[in-house]
Amino acid sequence: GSDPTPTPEPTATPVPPTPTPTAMAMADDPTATPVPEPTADPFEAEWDALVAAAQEEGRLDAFICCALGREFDAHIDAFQENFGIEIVSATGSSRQQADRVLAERAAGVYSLDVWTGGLTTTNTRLVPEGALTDLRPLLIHPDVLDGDNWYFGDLFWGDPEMKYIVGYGGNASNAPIAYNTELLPDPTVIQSYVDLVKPEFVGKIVMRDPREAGTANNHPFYFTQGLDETYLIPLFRDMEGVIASDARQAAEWLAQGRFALCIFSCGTEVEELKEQGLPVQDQFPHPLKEGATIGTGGNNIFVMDQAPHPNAAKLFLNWMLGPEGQTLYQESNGDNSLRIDISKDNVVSGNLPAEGIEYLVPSADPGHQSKIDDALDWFRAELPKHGY
Amino acid sequence: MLRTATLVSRSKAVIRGQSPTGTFVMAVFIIVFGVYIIYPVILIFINSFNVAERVRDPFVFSFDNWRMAFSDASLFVALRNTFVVYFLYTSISFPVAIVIAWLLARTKMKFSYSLEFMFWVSFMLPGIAVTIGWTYLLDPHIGFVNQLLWKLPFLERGFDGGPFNIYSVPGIIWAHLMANAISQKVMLLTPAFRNMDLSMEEAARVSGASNVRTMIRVTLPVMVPALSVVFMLNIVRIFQSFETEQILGTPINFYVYSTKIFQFIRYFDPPEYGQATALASLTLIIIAVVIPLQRWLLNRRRYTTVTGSFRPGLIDLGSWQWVAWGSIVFLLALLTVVPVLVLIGGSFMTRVGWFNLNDVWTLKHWQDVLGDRFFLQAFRTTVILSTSTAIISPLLFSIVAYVLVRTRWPGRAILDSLFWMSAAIPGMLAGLGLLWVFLGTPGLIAIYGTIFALLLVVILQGKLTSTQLIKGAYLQMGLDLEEAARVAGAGWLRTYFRIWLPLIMPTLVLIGTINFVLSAQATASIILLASRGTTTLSILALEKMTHADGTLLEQAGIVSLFIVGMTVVVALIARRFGLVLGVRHDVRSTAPNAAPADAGPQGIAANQAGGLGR
Amino acid sequence: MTTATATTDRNAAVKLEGLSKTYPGGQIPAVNELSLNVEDGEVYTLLGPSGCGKTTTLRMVAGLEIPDEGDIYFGDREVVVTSKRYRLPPDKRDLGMVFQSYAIWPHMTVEENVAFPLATRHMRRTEIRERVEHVLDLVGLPGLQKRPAPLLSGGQQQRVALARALVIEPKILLLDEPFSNLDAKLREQMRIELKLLQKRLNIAVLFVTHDQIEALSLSNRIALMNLGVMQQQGPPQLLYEEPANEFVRDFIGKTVLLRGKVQSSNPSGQVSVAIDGGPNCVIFGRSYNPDGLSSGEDVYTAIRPEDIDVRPAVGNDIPDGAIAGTVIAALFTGERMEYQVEVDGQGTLQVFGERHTPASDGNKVTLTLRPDGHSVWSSDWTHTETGEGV
Amino acid sequence: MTTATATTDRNAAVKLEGLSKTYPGGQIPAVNELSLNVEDGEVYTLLGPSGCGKTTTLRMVAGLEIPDEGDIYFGDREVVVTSKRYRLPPDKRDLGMVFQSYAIWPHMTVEENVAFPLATRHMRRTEIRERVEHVLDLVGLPGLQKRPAPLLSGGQQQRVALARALVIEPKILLLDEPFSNLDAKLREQMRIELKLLQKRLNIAVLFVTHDQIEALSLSNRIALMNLGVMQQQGPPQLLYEEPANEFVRDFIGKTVLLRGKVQSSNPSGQVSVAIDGGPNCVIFGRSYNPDGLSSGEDVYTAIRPEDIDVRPAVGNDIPDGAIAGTVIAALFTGERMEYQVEVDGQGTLQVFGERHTPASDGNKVTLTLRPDGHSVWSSDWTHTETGEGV
Ligand SMILES: Nc1ncnc2c1ncn2[C@@H]1O[C@H](COP(=O)(O)OP(=O)(O)OP(=O)(O)O)[C@@H](O)[C@H]1O
Ligand SMILES: Nc1ncnc2c1ncn2[C@@H]1O[C@H](COP(=O)(O)OP(=O)(O)OP(=O)(O)O)[C@@H](O)[C@H]1O
Ligand SMILES: [Mg+2]
Ligand SMILES: [Mg+2]
Repeated sequence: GSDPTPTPEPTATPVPPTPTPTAMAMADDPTATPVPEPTADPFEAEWDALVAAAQEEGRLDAFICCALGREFDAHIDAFQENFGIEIVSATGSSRQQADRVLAERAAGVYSLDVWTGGLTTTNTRLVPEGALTDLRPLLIHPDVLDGDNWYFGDLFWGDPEMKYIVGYGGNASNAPIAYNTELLPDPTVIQSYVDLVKPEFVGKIVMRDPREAGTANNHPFYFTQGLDETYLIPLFRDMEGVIASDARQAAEWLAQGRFALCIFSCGTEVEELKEQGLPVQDQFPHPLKEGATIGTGGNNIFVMDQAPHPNAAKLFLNWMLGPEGQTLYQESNGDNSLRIDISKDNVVSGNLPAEGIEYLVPSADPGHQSKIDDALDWFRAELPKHGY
Repeated sequence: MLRTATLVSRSKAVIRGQSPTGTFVMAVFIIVFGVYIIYPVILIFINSFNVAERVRDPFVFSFDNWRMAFSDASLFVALRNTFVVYFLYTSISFPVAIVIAWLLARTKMKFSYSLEFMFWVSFMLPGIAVTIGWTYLLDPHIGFVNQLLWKLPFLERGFDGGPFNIYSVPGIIWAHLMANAISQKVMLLTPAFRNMDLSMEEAARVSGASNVRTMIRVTLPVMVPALSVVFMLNIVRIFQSFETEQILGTPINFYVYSTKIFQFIRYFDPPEYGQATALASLTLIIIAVVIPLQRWLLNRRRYTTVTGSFRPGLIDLGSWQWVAWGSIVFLLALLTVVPVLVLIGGSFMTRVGWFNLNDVWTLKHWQDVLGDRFFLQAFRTTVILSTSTAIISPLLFSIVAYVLVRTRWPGRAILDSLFWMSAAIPGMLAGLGLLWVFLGTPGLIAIYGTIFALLLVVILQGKLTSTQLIKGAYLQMGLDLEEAARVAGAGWLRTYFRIWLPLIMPTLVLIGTINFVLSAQATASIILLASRGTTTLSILALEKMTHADGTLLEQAGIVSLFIVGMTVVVALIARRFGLVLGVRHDVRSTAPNAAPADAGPQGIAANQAGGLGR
Repeated sequence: MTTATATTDRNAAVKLEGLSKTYPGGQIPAVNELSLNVEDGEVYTLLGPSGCGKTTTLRMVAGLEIPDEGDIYFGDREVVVTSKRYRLPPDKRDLGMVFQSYAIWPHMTVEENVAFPLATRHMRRTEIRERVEHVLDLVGLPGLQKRPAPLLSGGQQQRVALARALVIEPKILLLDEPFSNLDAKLREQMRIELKLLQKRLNIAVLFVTHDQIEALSLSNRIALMNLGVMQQQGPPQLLYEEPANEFVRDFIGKTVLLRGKVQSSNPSGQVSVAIDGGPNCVIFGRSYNPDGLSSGEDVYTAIRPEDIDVRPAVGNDIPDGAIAGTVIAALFTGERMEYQVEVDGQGTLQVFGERHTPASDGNKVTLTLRPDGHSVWSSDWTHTETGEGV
Repeated sequence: MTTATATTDRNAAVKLEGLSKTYPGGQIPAVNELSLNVEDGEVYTLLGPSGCGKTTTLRMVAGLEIPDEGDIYFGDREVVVTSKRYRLPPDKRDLGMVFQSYAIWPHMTVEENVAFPLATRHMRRTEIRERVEHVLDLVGLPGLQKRPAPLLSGGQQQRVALARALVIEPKILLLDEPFSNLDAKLREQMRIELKLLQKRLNIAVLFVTHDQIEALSLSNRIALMNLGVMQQQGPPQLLYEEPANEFVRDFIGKTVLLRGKVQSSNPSGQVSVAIDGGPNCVIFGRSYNPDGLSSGEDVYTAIRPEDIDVRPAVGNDIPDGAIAGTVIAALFTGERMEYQVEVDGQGTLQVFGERHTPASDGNKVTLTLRPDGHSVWSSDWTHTETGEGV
């Protein structure tokens, strides 16, 4: 029998702010505490019922954003093989998908079950609109609920209320700065962001447009670390940096040696060029003084309110966050999963958190989104002053 | 005798100029197109005054979006940049395109139809491939052309590289010229020029005007419908193209108005649709000028060239022909070789334009694209959509244009303005508006999510270009041709199919092809309406382009290649059958039918002599 | 000035009643209260100066122009009834028309052009082919079937237009200067073919021509128009011999106007006039002026040139019934000579003489006038001004 | 069949030498080895059946068609020399031309159309305006300056075309049926204006018309063409009175062909012929056949209708020099009657009679033939085949 998910009313209760954004500090909401290890039988029965109900529905409509979107075939095949349920997946821009879903909902059309993607669109639009459903009743697989399986000792919640968004991606980053190894043979000359704004790098920096929402995940970091005055203002004022129209252009210019450094997320494009033997690195080998970060990027999962296939969605959620789903995720493009009970062989080394480094997790801050907005506003006001 | 005719309906009672049928048809047209065209625009505009936080919140009225949008100080500079760029490339491309269209359509030139077709191909090639291609050639530091020039003894490599720099205003102009600015105009103008009556040019020559003067004083003025339509179609879109400026202007902090609009949508999350709408509303001013201007131009004079005494024929340029021919071939090489190399070569390169990688050549992109589980389905959907569009829209819009030009039914001005209004909002906003319309209109929500919704969108998306171009074609046709058919007993439909359709067929083939390309390349208009089952190649390409893992330009290119390939095939077929109709200036080969005529001279002579000898 | 009375004959093949049409922007009507009817089997010709509204009339009959006023009937059938706002569409009027501009379809071959009206009538292929072939033979264009229509000479195009109108053998035929670009031989041949066809099928023909001989010889009746207004209608001989006004008199045929004085008159209009320039030249005629003329009045007598016999003067005597003059120009016009003759008190007159013994410039001649049958006018010139409808 | 000898007068205003032109796809030449020259101040008329190559010739002179063979000179100036592949472009030929299809520019007003040739000659605004006004007056279109050219009647458009050709007062004028859509009055007026202009400016006019009276009266010389080949050229009277071949005889003017037998002949070509159908009707004429005719031969005598006097038969006697016949159709053609007369041994003849005492169908008439000046032929029809150049 199917068990329609009740529509959760967004709680008005303010969520207690997490004291520090550091790891391991994930809130221990009592409701989220994993249920004491159930006897195998009740769970098995519930699981079997879920699978049966999902199979009855026979189909899952998913929107898979971002990097995973084009690499999702393995998941589709595995899910089909395991449960005989067809996943109909779409990919593309989250922003447009949100436009569409919200318009559909306003007209009473409910076409989507699950969504994986970034936090910004979700937190700014889907959550406030009540488009998502509370995940906690849906998370039933003990394997998923067991905090020991996760990097932070618990599931990573991407929304301030900690009920709509679960993050599973966990790439570590020393700094969102790529460089040309010929022009910067010794990267250790840079130990702090402030080292970038030195005369030797004048005209040697290419950047993504920091006013673009897509580059903004790291922005709050600069302000919490007080880098706005010491790094950002001199950067725009003195360094004659060039804004590339997109990441590809930025990465190529870096590889061509036109620029020594690429800032504001040139990552994945640079990685590809590196693989092709060009003199570029997408990461410093060492963390900078201001600290390294871990973030989920676009790798979070959530389930739509009034999903047309609620059981399939519930099944997929538990399966995706389980070992099989996460292993496939890691395989798909070398990302690191926050799940730690699975092999990390297929993860690109730079993405793995290094031992002994304390990583900042900016997105764990419940105020993260508003800080991003503030940061974007700052950039949008600041850049034109310097001719950008 | 031109504008006095009234379409006579099949019904018996006809009131002067305002038959009940006419009023009824116009009412239907205006309501249908009005809902479809204006409703989304209105929704978008209303929404720009809504500052409610969430979609489901009640309407909160405010001018904030408008105030904020226009409070950006750099906007004025962007606007100025827009006009500078537009003015520069238009003042080059328009004269060039006019001369080429004239050469292709009005002079004896070898392979003129094939050359014309190459301009179509150039038009079909995606603009981004052109821009990217030229960056590899004219990049100041690594551009191949610059590298070659540095080998010349007298050219020093400057600090800034060079001598050519694509990242500059001249570079942007160049990219525009190499992309669509020239080829689109040539493509749109050539069929109109083909409808020129040779005897009008001959009369000018005999009156003492040289070939050039004849072109300027006679051919061009009589081509005003086509010229003005092409000019106006371009200027109403002045705030809409941004790809070139985005790629080439951003690094030099050169922004144009359209990049500003685009940024409101792409840089903000949630997108600032309200502010983008406010900025885009400037187009309304242009439209407000264009509509009366066009009406004035078209009513001021008469432009009928194809009449019952039409004389076909082409101008002989003598040896100048070869100079012209060489120049056109050279230009075509510039226009097509670079993007084609980028697309085809790039599809086999790990990274297009990069020859110093570990694996320069690869089949991976092809494998990925062809292995994509949605590829076949997308291909099928695209074929269905585009082919239907290519067939239906010329027919549909030729009827609409007929009504606009050839009848005196009430409300034509309204209908015409409706079509122009559709240019008021850029594609991305229009797509959103359409989504709202589909979800909010009882009849349409039934087809929401099906291929029929997409079909409706793609068929109608070329409405402005199509109606305006066909209007221009009708204005060239003498009314006497229709009158003769009506008197000969043909009803309206028969007249339409036997007289008008064949006569404007070259324009219709063009419209069909343009609509085929438009629908094959459609993204913004359909992305919000397409679902997995109805993905098209263009959406597939877009997904490749916006891949977070870096833009899969090469794979997007492969998808584009399929689109271009399909379009070329379809266009060739359409031209094969369509261009046999319409007025022809070269002597038609009557080879298969020549037999009876061959038997002529003696037989005829005897016959006629017999008649006269009595 | 209209002498035509609108008959109420309901059975005329084509009947126009009080038709008026002003073009948008036109100051004066192109056609003004025109009434006429064409009977079955009749050739009715519209004659008049360029721009007088002939084509406009034909276009209204064909349904290509909407009259502002007036009705049109084809037999019993209502075609245009302005008061009822009723109008039969052109394709339902079932007539054949030759356009002044030919209106050949440039994208079709000769054959396709001619076959078109048949195809609209859903005729069988083979029959169409036969009929087309036959009518092309008739207009002297056999073997040109496959030629694209624009690649014909002007006269050939005109014949294609004619063939297209004739091929359906319509009951009503509208011909707008259908022979203007044909040579005399061909034109005559076409005229004969037309006449034969018309007799065979009892067609009503509404005909516009500028060739007066053609008009006078082919027509059963003629209507002469000026500035959109009908001036006179009737059989050719009536217009020629008894013109209703100065305009008709001057427009049809050639006229020599001779000054003179009324000698005697009769209220019926009969007068005798002493012509200036001859010692004893009194001729007889009729005045069509209702007021009549009184003795002693200065008048103009209109004489057709062929009623003036030109002969070399013998001595200095001027015979009775003749006037004397001097040839100032002689022109060969084929079958006869055209002379400009200076006559005392008359100015220069244009007269004809036979071609075998031509007079030369400066020769003295006597002009013997036919004694009677002329028309007499109190003015030398048309009241209704001729000119352009601006 | 060409009787014209190409003169070598290098100073003719227009000189064509051996011009030939075959249209692509055409089986026979549209113009075939045509040579002629037009002197200054001369009106030279091309006459011929529809499709015989008149327009093609004019177009070659204007530079709109490239001859396959042959040369064109304007005075001393080389215009087309095929052997040298030299061709002067049309705009350098400095001539005025009226197109058969008018070729009015639709996007211009009447004034702009007419002013165009002046504007290309960089004339001052005010002067252009004056000249345009004057020439529009001349063609009878005053006050229509601002009208869009397509909104004119056919005849008005033709006059605009004429005005456009005349306005520059060119040295060479090419007129392709310039009056075909004008009424008789206007046409005559235009002819006179043309003649005056031509005299004043000493223009060479190459003229195409289908109106024979016009051709014969206006031309200094006429060339008669058929199937692209010149048949005869010379002054009008020559072609009329001494046709070079049957084609010329039949094409120009009307001819009545009477069967008869040669009674006596002279090698110079003079013959007397006894006409069938009359007891004693012998008339005299000339054969233009170089072989001559011998006594007793059956021949056809070509008589112009105006040389036949038609009178009611008096009793059963047929006077000498006359033949008897019966009227089978009488037709009023304005100044005279046209009769179809059935004559024993001759078939039906078309003759003219005066209009005041017309004969009716069935009346017996005698036809008195002019005794001499006719042409005599051994066949009743044209050797040179007429027909279409396909
Ligand atoms: N563009 C063309 N292509 C092929 N044949 C043509 C073309 N124009 C004319 N002809 C043919 O050439 C011949 C001569 O044509 P032309 O126009 O010179 O005749 P024309 O003497 O002016 O006749 P008309 O009196 O009918 O105007 C005709 O048989 C015609 O069919
Ligand atoms: N479409 C039009 N718009 C305005 N005026 C027009 C239009 N067509 C014709 N006219 C004018 O109406 C008048 C009558 O024109 P119409 O064509 O009937 O003349 P027509 O008698 O056929 O002359 P023609 O013998 O020259 O062909 C003319 O003065 C003409 O200028
Ligand atoms: Mg007319
Ligand atoms: Mg001609």
